[in-house]
Amino acid sequence: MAVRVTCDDFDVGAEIAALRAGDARVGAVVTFLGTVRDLSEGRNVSALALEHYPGMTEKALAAIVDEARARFDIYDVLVIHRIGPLQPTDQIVLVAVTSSHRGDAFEACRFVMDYLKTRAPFWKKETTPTGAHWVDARDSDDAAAARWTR
Amino acid sequence: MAVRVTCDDFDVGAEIAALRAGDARVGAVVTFLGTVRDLSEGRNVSALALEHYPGMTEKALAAIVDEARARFDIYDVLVIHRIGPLQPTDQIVLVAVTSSHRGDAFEACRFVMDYLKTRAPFWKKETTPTGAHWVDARDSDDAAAARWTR
Amino acid sequence: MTSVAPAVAAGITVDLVYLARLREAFGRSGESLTLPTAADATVADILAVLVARGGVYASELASGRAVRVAVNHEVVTATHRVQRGDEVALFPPVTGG
Amino acid sequence: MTSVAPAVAAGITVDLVYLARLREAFGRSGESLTLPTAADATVADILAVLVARGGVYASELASGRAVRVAVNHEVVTATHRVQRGDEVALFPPVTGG
Repeated sequence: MAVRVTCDDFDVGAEIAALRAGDARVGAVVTFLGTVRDLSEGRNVSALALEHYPGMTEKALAAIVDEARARFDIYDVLVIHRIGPLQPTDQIVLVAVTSSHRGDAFEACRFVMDYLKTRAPFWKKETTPTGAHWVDARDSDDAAAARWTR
Repeated sequence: MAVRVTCDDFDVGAEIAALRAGDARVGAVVTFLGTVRDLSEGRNVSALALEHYPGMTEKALAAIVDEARARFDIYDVLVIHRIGPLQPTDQIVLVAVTSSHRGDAFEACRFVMDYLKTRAPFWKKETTPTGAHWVDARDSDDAAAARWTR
Repeated sequence: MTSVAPAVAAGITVDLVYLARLREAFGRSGESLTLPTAADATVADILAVLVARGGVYASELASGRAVRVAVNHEVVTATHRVQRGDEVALFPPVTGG
Repeated sequence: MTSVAPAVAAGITVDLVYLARLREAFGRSGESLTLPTAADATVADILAVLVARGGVYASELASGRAVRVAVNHEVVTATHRVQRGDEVALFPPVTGG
């Protein structure tokens, strides 16, 4: 299990390879990659800045990963989340999960993303034609996370 | 949209990068990577061979991708499936889907895998301590595919 | 003058393809098969001809053994009508991915 | 001799942290706050002290504005009891990922 918060970009292929390296129990790797869109809620986005809460962020991500490991039959989880200034098409977040079978890998990856979206202390500030604006939380993200508590 | 059946290994990072390259509408890329396990139904597996039905395979995969594009709000889909002799930990199959949002990307990727597992003409032959055996189809795969017809 | 036309003239010929376990069991990857029936032959008729050979054909294609059939690369059911020149593939349930 | 001990002696001091929109609105990333209450102070008491300042504190923390609170890096509700030296972070709903 690894959790990283970093200003630096990451290499998806290398991260997946490292996560499953040498583990012949693994039959399925499901990966979510989040990237910066140039359109958000109908507004053109020229830049994005990601702020976080140092100290809490890694703890929150580790707690989410622990919860995923308790719920699903998986081997390993990697979470990388970038902070700082980003541009459209830049990579923001990577969640990768290894398992013997695809069902648990898919479920666990989605679970981690849904919880990350509502529980990990990151905030986006978008630069649009009308200036820089903090992004509002989405009701759909709360709904997605609530699915797992049913 | 791209579908490839090949003896050659593939570079997951490069494939994901190419799939989303330059498309700033993309906010989510969900990837499934299937790999060879050294244990199958309780038997040790030392080698795996994948046979397919040339001529039908690409058509079947393209039909699955078309169905995914009709069902989900996604931009692009990549399917790579290897054939021929493989070893434990080798990469077998890659399905990658791009979308604006993670929900459709996750659903479409899983849909493609579930349908591929039951509709694409590939057959696995495993080498175990008792010889080489054709792998039996799994009821759980039929059940997974049947979810989508409810 | 009163002789009936030979059955083969009314029958149709299809190209059979055997895959995976069936290819190995039959010891061949396919064959050309002429059906002794008229133009309304179905996939079930083809299977019946093969099963009638006995041996591995009967055991591999016995009812209860899961066999899938694709005609011209589309999976079909046993009632599907075949046409002259169709490529008819027989294979076990798929196990890729 | 009959004077009451000063309230500050009975109060507790916590470290407030402001993040994202709140940090910008308050013009600071945090502050040390001594609550004029006894040991059973809650998160709600902290919010009440800040809202009582008026201005951006009242508007940003008004009921109806979504504000989350974490004490020592764990998200808590308004009834959570705070202890001397706690790190109490106030922030909007998260939007990462």
